[in-house]
Order: sequence, then C-alpha cells, then structure tokens
Amino acid sequence: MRVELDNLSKSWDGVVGADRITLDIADGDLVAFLGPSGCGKTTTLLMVAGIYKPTGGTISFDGRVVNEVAPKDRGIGMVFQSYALYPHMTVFGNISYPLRIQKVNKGEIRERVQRVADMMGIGDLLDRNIAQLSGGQQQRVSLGRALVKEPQLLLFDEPLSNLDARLRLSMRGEIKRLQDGLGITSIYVTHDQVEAMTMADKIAVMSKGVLQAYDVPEDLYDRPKTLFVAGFVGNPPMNFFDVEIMRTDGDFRAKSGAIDLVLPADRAEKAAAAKGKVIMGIRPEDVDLVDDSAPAGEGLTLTGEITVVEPLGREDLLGVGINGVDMHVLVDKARGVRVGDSVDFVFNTSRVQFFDPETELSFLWA
Amino acid sequence: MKRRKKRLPGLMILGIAFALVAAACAGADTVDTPPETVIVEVEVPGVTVTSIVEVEVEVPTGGELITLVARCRAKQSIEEGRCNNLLRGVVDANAALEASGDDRRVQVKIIQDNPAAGDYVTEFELSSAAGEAPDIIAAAAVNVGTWGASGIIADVTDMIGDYPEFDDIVPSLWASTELNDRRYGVPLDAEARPLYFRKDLLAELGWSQAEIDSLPARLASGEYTWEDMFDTAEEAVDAGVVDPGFGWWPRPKNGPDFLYYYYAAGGELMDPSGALIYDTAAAKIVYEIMGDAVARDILLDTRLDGDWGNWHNGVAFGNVLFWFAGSWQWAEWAEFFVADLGGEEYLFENVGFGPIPALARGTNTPITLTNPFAYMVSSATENVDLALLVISKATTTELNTEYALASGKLGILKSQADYEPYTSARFQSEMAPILEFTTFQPNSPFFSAWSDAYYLGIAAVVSGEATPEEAVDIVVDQLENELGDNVIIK
Amino acid sequence: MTPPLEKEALVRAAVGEPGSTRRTLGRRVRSTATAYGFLGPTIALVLTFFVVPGILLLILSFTDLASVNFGDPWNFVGFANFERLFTDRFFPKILRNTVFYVFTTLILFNLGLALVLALVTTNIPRRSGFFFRLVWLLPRLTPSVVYILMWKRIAQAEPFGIYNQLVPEFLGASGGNLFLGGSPWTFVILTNGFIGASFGMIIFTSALLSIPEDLLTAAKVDGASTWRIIRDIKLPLIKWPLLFIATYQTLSLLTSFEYILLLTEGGPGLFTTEVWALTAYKRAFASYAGNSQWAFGATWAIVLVTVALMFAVVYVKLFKFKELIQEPRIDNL
Amino acid sequence: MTTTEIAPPIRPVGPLPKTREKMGRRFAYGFLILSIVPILIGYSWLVIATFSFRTEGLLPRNAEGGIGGFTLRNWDFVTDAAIWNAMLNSLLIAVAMVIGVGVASAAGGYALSRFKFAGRKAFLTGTLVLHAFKAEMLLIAIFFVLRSLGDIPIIGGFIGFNTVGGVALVMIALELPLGIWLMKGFFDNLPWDMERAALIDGASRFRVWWQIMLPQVRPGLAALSLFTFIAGWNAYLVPFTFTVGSKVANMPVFLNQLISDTAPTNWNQVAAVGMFQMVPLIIFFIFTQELLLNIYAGGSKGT
Repeated sequence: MRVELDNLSKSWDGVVGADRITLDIADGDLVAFLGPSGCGKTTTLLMVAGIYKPTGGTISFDGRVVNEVAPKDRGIGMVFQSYALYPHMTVFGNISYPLRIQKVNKGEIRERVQRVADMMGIGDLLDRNIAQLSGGQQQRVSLGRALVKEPQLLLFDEPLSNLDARLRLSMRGEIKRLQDGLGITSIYVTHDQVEAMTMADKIAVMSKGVLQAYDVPEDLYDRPKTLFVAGFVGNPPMNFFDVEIMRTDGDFRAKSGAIDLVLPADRAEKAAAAKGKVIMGIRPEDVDLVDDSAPAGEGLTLTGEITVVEPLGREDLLGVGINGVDMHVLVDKARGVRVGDSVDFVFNTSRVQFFDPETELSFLWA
Repeated sequence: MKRRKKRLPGLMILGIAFALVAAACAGADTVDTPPETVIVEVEVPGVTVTSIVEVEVEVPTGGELITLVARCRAKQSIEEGRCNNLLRGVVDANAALEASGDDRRVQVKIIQDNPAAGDYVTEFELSSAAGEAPDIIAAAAVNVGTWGASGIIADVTDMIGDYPEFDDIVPSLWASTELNDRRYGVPLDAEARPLYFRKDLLAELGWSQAEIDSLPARLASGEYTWEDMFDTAEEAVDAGVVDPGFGWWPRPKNGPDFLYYYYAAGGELMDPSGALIYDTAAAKIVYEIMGDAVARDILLDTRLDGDWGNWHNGVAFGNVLFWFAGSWQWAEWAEFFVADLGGEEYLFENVGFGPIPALARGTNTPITLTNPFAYMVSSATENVDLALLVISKATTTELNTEYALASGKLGILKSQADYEPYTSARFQSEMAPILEFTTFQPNSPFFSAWSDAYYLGIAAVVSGEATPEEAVDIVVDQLENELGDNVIIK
Repeated sequence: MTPPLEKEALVRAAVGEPGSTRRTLGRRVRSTATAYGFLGPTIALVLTFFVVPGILLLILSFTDLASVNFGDPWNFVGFANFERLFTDRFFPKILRNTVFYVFTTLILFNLGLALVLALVTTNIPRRSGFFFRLVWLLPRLTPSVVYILMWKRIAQAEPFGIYNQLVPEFLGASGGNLFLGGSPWTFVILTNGFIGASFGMIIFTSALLSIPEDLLTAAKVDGASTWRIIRDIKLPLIKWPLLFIATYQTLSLLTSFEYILLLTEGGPGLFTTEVWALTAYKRAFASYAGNSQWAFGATWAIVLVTVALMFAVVYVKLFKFKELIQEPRIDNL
Repeated sequence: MTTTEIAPPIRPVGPLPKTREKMGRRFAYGFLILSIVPILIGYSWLVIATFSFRTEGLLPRNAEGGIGGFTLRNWDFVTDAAIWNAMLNSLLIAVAMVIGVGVASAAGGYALSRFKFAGRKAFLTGTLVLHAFKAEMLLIAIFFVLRSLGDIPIIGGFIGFNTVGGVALVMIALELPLGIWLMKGFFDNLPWDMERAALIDGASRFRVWWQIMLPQVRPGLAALSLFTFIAGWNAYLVPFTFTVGSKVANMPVFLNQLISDTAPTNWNQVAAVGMFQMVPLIIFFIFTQELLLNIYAGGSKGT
C-alpha cells in the first residue's frame, strides 16, 4: 500500500508535535522515522495509525484520504515499544484478539493464529500467560498480533528498544526478513540510527517536529542535505569546523584558527560561492593518523594532541584537540598512541561536507 | 494473591444471585384479587419476636376486601398490643359489617416497630406527603396539634358517636386528642409520670417502715413537698447513703416530663386565642429548683447527658434515691434490667412511687402528666369508617386491659374499674390514684418549639452555664426568634 | 541550531489550520456524544440527586414549610429564614463549635494521626503493619450505634464505666460521669477521629507503598536518617493524597453529625457540642413533639452547603487542579 | 516526633547502630499498641457484653454482684425472621450499590480519564466540588425528588419513596463522587499504548473499555466495591428517612429500633445485634484486606 503524508501537522494548545510533514512511502517499502526523542516521529506515526487526529494536512492510503477513518478501519497493524500486550489474556488470546473482533470463525482463528505464531517461533507458547514470557517472546507476540490480521500497513514504534543488545540484533534481521517476505508497507520509528540504516529502504530524519531529510540510507550518510542530518546520522558523529574557504593559486583552502587545509575543487567550489564563513564537516572515519606507510602531502595534514583514547574493540576512538577545537577520530587499533601524544592527521578531503551556517543547508546536496 | 483475586468475583456473584432470588421472593407476597374466602396470615413483626396471627376473612360474592395499613410505634414485646389489638379486632369488625348488610370486608396489615419518637413523627409526615401514608397510625396524642392543623389526619368528631365502644372511654382523656374543639383521634392508653423512690435507701437513711410506707399517701396529700424531697436527698448524700449527685434524677433529656415542673410552678401554657404562653415567673422557679439541686449536690451538673443507658443503670440498680420517670418504665426495669434479681417482685420490694410532690413555691399541689397514645386515621384513606370500626373493636375491655397490663400503661376505659384482671393488677391499681393529679401537653403546632426553648433554660442552669435569670433571658430570646407572634411572654 | 521553521509553526498552530471545519465539528459532536454515553448514568444520577435537590433546597429556604403546612402549596417568605438564622442567639456559638470541631479533628486525626499511622505501619514488617491497620479499620466497619455505645461504655460513671474501672481514681478518673464531666469535646473528637483517621491511613499507606523502592534505597545510601527520608522524600511524594484527604475530610467533617447526634445530641447544656450540620438536621427532622421546620432546616443546610462549596473551590485552586488534569492521548475519530 | 524514628525494613547501608534501629522499632510498636488500646477495650466489652446479662466495666456481673451471669439470651434474635429480613434488605442495598456505583464510576471514570470532549474540565472540577454536597444536607430536598420519581408510571413503583430501589438509587448517587474520582485515578495510570493497540486491533471504544481497560482496573474496582459495600451495609440515615417502618428496614435501621427514645434498651442485646451485623463484614474483610490497600493506588499521582 502506498502511503502519502501531505503537510501533516499536529499541535496541542500551541505546542507543535509535527509540522507539515510531507513524504511518500512506496508500496512494500520499509521507511524508518529517525530522530531524537521528542522529535515528532511517534506523533506522526500515531496520526498514520489514526490515534491522533491531524490538525492539518492529509494522510492518504493508496490515494484515499484516511484522515477521518477510525484506526480499526485502516487495515493497519502496530507494534509498540512497550509491546502493549493485554496482560489478562494468554498468548493465544492476544494474537487472536483482532480476529475475534472481526468475528472470524473459530477454526480459522485457530489456524491463522497458529500459522503466525509458528512464523514468529512462538507456536508452542500459545497457552502461556503474558507474564510468563521473556521480553523477546513478548515482542514476538506483539508482532504476531499485528500480523495476524494481515494488515496492509505495519507500524513499528521503537519495537526493539526494550530488548538487550544481542536480541535486538537478531530481531532486527528477523523483522526485516519478515517485512521483505510479506511485502507489507511499513513505517518504523526509531532513535537508533543503526537500526534505521540497516533496515530501512528510506529514512525520514525528523527534528523538533520537522522533517529534515527523507532519503535512502546511503544518501543520508554520504550526501546529507542539512547540517542536522549530517550531525545526527552517523556514530560517532561528524566533526564540524567553522572555516573560511579561500582560493589561492587555484587551490581551495579551508582556513580557521585551528585549520588550514587544501580542498579538492569539486567539493569546495560550491561552498566558496558563499563567501565568508561556512561549516565544514568531516566524519571521524575520514580522518587518519599519519604514519610512515601513508605519507601525506602538504596542506592535507594537521597536528593535534590526543585528549581521550576510547578502545571500541576493533577500532579506537580518539579525542583530539587541535588548537583548542575538539575532534573525534576513528582509527584502527594498535597504533599505540596515548593521551598527551602529539600526532599528525590526514584528512580524506574528498569526503568533506559544507553547510551554510545561516540556512544550515548543504552546499553540496541541497 | 492470585487465589484471592479469583475469590472476590465469586463472592460477588454469589451475593448478587442471592439478592436476586430474594428480590423475586419479596415480590411474590402481594395479594391482588380477593378470593371468596381468604385466610390472611398476618405477620406480627416484633423487634425480637415475630408472631403470626391468623385471621379468617370471608368475602361475600360481589363484596370487596379492603386492606387497611396500620402503623404503630411499640416497644418490643411489651407494647405490641397497639397494633396487634387492631388485628384481633378485624374479626369483630367483619362480623359487624356482615350484621349490618355491608358487603365490604376488611383486613389489616400492620407495620409495627420502635423508632425514636421524633423519627416516627417525621416518617408519618413524609409518607403522608408522598402518598404512602398508613391508614391508621398510633401516635402520641400531642401530635394532634401539628397533624390536625396540617390536615394529614382525619377529623373524626362527627363519627365517634357511631361506635358505641367509644362511649366507654374515660371522658377526660378525649381532651388529649382535641384541637380547636374537634377530635382527631381515639385514646388508646394512658400513663402516669410518678416520683419513684428507693425504699431500701430510705431505710438506710433511718426512715422507719411506717414512714416509708406512708410516703405515697403523704405525697398525694401534698404534705411531703418537692422541697422536702430535696432535703431528704441532700441528707442522703451527706450521710453517704448515695453518691453526690445521686440524690434526685430527672429524665436525662428533653421530654414531656419537664412540662409538669412548669405547671407545678404555676405556669400557664395556653392562651384562649391558641397562642402559647411563656410565664417567666414560673419558668424562673423551675430553673431555680434545678440550679438548687445541682448546688446541693443531689444532682450532677452532667446529668442531662441524653444517655438513657447510663440513666437506667443508675435508677434500676438502686444507686439513686429519688427519680422522676414514667409508669411504663417499671415494666422495662422488671424485664430488661432486674429480671435476674427477681423482676417485678424485686421492684415492689425496693421501689415505691407516688405523684410528683407538690412544689410549695408554686401551686403546692401534687402533679403528674399523661401523654396518651391515640389511634389516628390518615386523611388520605378512603375508608375512615372502616378504620374507626376496626379501632372500636380494638377498644374493648379485654384487649385494652391486656395491652395495659403488658405495657405498664393505665387503662382508658370506665369498664376497667370493675374488670377483675385489671383491678387485680398490683402496679396498675397502685398507680391509678396518681392519675387524679394528671395534666396534659397542649395540642398546639407550636408546642415543640416552645418545649425545646424551655428545656434550653433547664439544660443551661443544670450545666452551670447560666443563672436562672440568664436562663429566662435566653429562653425568651429563643422563643421570640422561633415563634415570633405565636408566643406570649408573660 | 534552531530550525527556522519552528517559530512560524508555533504561530500557525496557535492560529489554527484552515480546514473543513464543518466536518470536524460534526465529528467533535459525535465523539463528545460517545463520552457522554459513558457518563450517562453519572449525569442522570448527579442531576437527579445533587443538582435538583440543591436547587430545591435553595427554593425551600425561602419558604415557611413545616409540619403544620406540609401538605399545602409552598408559601414564600423572602429572607425571613436567613434573618432568623443570623440573629439566632446561638449562631456564633454553633459557628465556633463547627470551626473548632472540623479543624481539630482534621488536624489531629483525619490528617495527622492518619499520616503517622501510615508512616509507622509501612515502616514495620508487612504483616504487623496489616494487623494494626486492620484493627484501625474496625471502627469503620462497626454500626454507628454500637460504636458510640462502646465509647459511652468507656466513659460511663462507676460502676459501669470501663475507664473508671481500669484507671485508679488518683490517676484522674472522676467518680462521676467521665465524658461529660470531663470534656464532652474530648469524646466527640475522639469518636470522630478514630473513624476518620482510618480513611486517610488507607490512602496514605497505599500512596506510600507505591513510592519506588529505588528512591528510598538511594536516600539510605546517601546516609539519610529515617526521619529525613520521611521529610525529604516520602512527604513530598504523597503531597497530592495529603491534599485530597484534606479536602475530602474537611467537607466530610463539615457536613457530618451522626456520631455527635448519637453521642451528645449537641449537648450537654447550651449547644456545647452542637455543630452546624446537626442543627440543620435537628431543625428539619428531629423534633420530639412534631412540627419539624423543614424550610428553616433547609436554610441552615443551604448556608452550610455554600460554605462547603467555597471550601471546595479554594481547594480546587490550591490543588492547582487544572494542571493536574492530564490530556487524553487518544483523539476520537 | 520520636515515634517516626523507625528502623527501615531494609537494612541500611550506612553504619546505623543496631541498637538505634531496635529502639526505633520498639517505639513504633509501642505507639501502635497504645493507639489501638481504646479500640481493643471497646471491642472486648462488646464481646463480653453480648454473652452476659450485665457488665460493670469489662466484668460480667451476675445477680449477686459476682463475676458471672453469662447468658445466650442476647442472641435470641437470631431466631427472629425480622432480623433475617433486615439482613436481606441490607444485602440488597449493599449489592445494588456495589453494582450501581461500580458501573457508573467505571464508565464515568473512564470517560473523564481517557476521553476528549467538551466540558471535560468542568466535569472533573464538578466531581470534586460534589463532595461538598453530603447526603445529610440534602435529605429533605431528595425527599421531594423521590416523591416525584414515585409518580413516574410503571418504574415509579420501584424507585420512589419507601422502596428499596429508591433508597439504593439515592445511596448510589451519594457515593458516586468518590467512586468516579477513584476510578478516574486508576484509569489514569493505565498505559496508553494498550488502549491504542486495542483500537488498532479493531475494537470500538466501548469494547476497549469493557474487554481491555476494565480488566486492568479490577483491583481498583474491587477496592471501590469493598468500600461501597461497607457503606451500603451500614447505611442508616437514607434507608431510615426514605422508608416507612420495618418493611424495607436494613440492619442498621433494625438496630436503631432497639435503642430508640425511652425504649427499654437492653444494651447487651444491642451489642449482640451490632456484632451480628459486623460479622459478615469482618469475614469479608479478612479475605479482602489486601485489596483495600489498592483503593488509592491510582491516586498517588494526584489526579
């Protein structure tokens, strides 16, 4: 089912929850709503579900405006962060509830519930009480309940955030597989960008009620259109510097108190048009320590002092101070650096981003 | 916890089921169409004992069975004759109807229990206003003042003559049911409010047997006065025969009794115009006496605490020398307080009684007061004649005597003077002479407010919150606020 | 880094989005109708047994309805009843009594003792706590008549009184009738307080038990004494139940009289323990020789109801009631 | 305030001296025991009195003034049909109240807690303000209402003056403000997601209430029922004022008849009847005491 949100807004007594969200979800896609808590992603989801009534704009399913349609008539299934299972019913009772309301006959209910439960791997738990289940099992029941009515649209409201890390990883894959296999259009609300990046066909990044970007994951990461997206997507986050772009001798250079870098022309050209200060961004993994094996040219290296070393296992995250500006750098292990060392860095300048400090829009992609 | 959760709904369902069954049963007891002959089993609900009286009612073809509801306030087991006598009169009433060729037949349903006097009065007023009034109500005659005025009881003056049984009633008693020269009820009992005294305590004080035995006579003659009584009481307290404050007790709260104090002090109550009178001089005497009793340690300043339990415990077990009480309370003490000490015999042995002593500072004549009960007929009933017929059949020498003896009441019929069961009753026959000094409460709609205000003065003086003079002021103030033009301050 | 759109959005949201107002109106009516469907029984009962009687009471207070003219049409007498009420010689005394009774009982028992009992019984082992609370609930289960009878028995004169029997004379037992000889107010407040405290106790206990254990553990780790935990953590956290009980019990005490009626009837002496509600009741219902003054009783009642209403309004303000109402988080469609 | 210096149930982490803990606990028990002394004495007397002819203080006395005089005659009333009738009426009124208050409060509390509708705030304020109107003050006015209700054709016969139905209705109404207030508190505490899930699963609002929400507030409803039952069982003023005679008398009305003005009150019998009235409640209570503590679980947040 194709879902279109057109200028969808929600506010309570002057407090804005969602502000003119416009986006288009293709049939069979899984779209993630990504943003920090309180950004309006759940509000938007609940409007799609029919729990909240939009104060403006429209929601369309397959071209039909459903603003006025009650949740029960929207043909949706939803999975909640808290699972929202009915504690006074058994697993079977929970999963069968939507069907019982539809007055499906008993035999069919049994059959469909069993099928869904088997699919979720909880086929042998049907007679259990909810309180007897583990968190992961509860999540599966919740998912089963959403699926059993064969919805045309699946809504997920941070479904994995109450699970432990391992379980989250496996459920993530499972949900994605299921969704792919069933081909049900889905909206997936999360604040975890790894989840969004790995699962979503497209990601809608939201902040303070406003849709910041709506794109495929790769583009969000490599070609962020706004400063917010650039800063929000990616972990550890992108480093930002206030710089001035100067053109000297045909070279573009980014200069500030801390930095003096030579930039590739294709990237710098657009930013240079702005005249004056711009915000330059570079991801931590696009900076590396200079070592003997990778000598860098002049204008590509900077010198800084290591302030923090965080071993992440496979990599080390370094905090570096460059003339008073802090920066994060992700490096391979075993470099043997220590806090206090002064080291040289090389920037992969072909990956730098530039943003207008006024509009916060990207010079490169906006 | 889990088990418990399950148990509660179970309990509730059980309860609901029980309630529903009960409701169904309760709904099934109405008799709608009168069959030719019905045997009406009448439940006589006492507070502790329910007796069933069987009454056979034969309804002639084409006749009509009329059900009258009678409402009585009656103390358990001793006063239940009030309504039961009506039930028992039904047979005679139907016989009389048959004899006169009347096709109607009557049956009586009774509601008899024992609420507080004020509540009982309110109940009748509310049920009258709601159209649910019983056809016959047995109530204190003093209510005629209000109910006659508001018109919720029927004026039966012109019908009394149709029932010969009523001619037997002692004529002076009719006054209690009259308002503006119209009769609103039929007296059903009378009582006296005597002075009781402990013979054993007087003996302990040094009185000879002759002195003790002659006390009732000396009271009746006016020789032994109220003031003498106080002196004796003070003496007893001083001698340690009774505790301080246990020399003389009035009733512990407002009631008809305190009116005879006022009468004894020479107070006038009713103006010919129907307005009530508050005689400040008489009232002041009453208040002075009460203050005096407290000052002399024969009465506790906390005696008027409204607590009958405390009061009965004091008087029934011989802790108090003199007390003013009702004749009917004799039966109560015998049955409920001293049954294991010998009942009425114990009382006769230790307790004597006579009229309220003469108040030398007032009228100087002995006194008592009667607050008779009367049957009244609701003005809402369509069958005043049948109601009176049933009442007349209950007002027979046999039935009334039986009731009087059981309840410690005095008879109301002339014929009882030579009816052996009555004359041979020791308590009634000893109490009867006291009636000679009887007075009544006035039948005025304003008496209740008057009485409340007047009693305020007594309460104030006894508790020491006011001098007699101040008490009079307080009462005058209160009366003017409450009754305005309907009271004359003298 | 404030998104530039936010301010604009706020303004627009406040002004309101142009839309199909007629349809939303229709829907709003329908959804309100559903809510009122749920509230139906309540509304019917409240209208029938609160609103209408309240109005009737007000109307009655302008008539002279009494037993004498109960069957007649109502006769309006203007403000005569109110005049009579406010010029009543005992009006100031009854007012003083009422204020004294309500606030003494409230502070000592219904709030104070209730709080102490809740704090103490939640601080000892669970089963013991239950036992003591159960005993404290007994008075609430007892028929009022029997309950008062017990107190009277405790207070009675020798040889029947229990207090007199248990406490030797030199320790303060008077030989006579203790409860009126001593102070009737002591007994009025004790009897009411022993009933009143249990309601608050239950509610405070329930509120105290719902305080997360983590908070208390944290405070203990920080080295707080029991008293400081009570003062700094428990009391602030049960602020709302405290206020609720304060409101509810003030109003209850203002209008309650049953135990006083049974215990002292407002006596002894001159309206010593008479409270407003008792006067209202006595005027309308309890008249020994008949002639209840319904209208005058209604006048006392309506004045009391007005005062109680004022208290309720003050408490509503004190509660910051509007702030406490949480917005429903489901819109009606 | 030494009485509140009580040892905490969990052993403190800090170095609180053990003796102090013990002392605190001793204080706590001392205070509690002292506080229930009057209650214990009162009920001891009650029990002794019901089995004796007369008592002096806590001692049963026989005719000779010695200890003794035990008797069962105070319990004679159990053979009397009237008391069973009264008990039935008590039960009817109490059960009707539990149902009526339960249904109206559960529905009304739900609407006030979970619905957006015009007049919601006014309603919420109103429920609090209604506490100002107590039964005792409205009796006379309610009489006129009941009288009018009695004039309604057909159903008037069941809900008018002098009917169990009328009494129950009045009692239900008078308990309602508290009931709604408490039930609203319970609903306030339920997670919104559960209700949302049910709506998405296809349930109507009524169905959500009945099948999903009500089961969650069952402990609250049970606690409210308990309080209502007690109120109904011990109701005196309303049943007494709006009924004629003992036809629809309940236990308290029956009991009050035993001690009316100048009556030959046998106090020990009153005590026995009172005990008799309490026994079902106490039994009921022991089984459900834990539930009672739920009464304000919803209210600790204040709304």
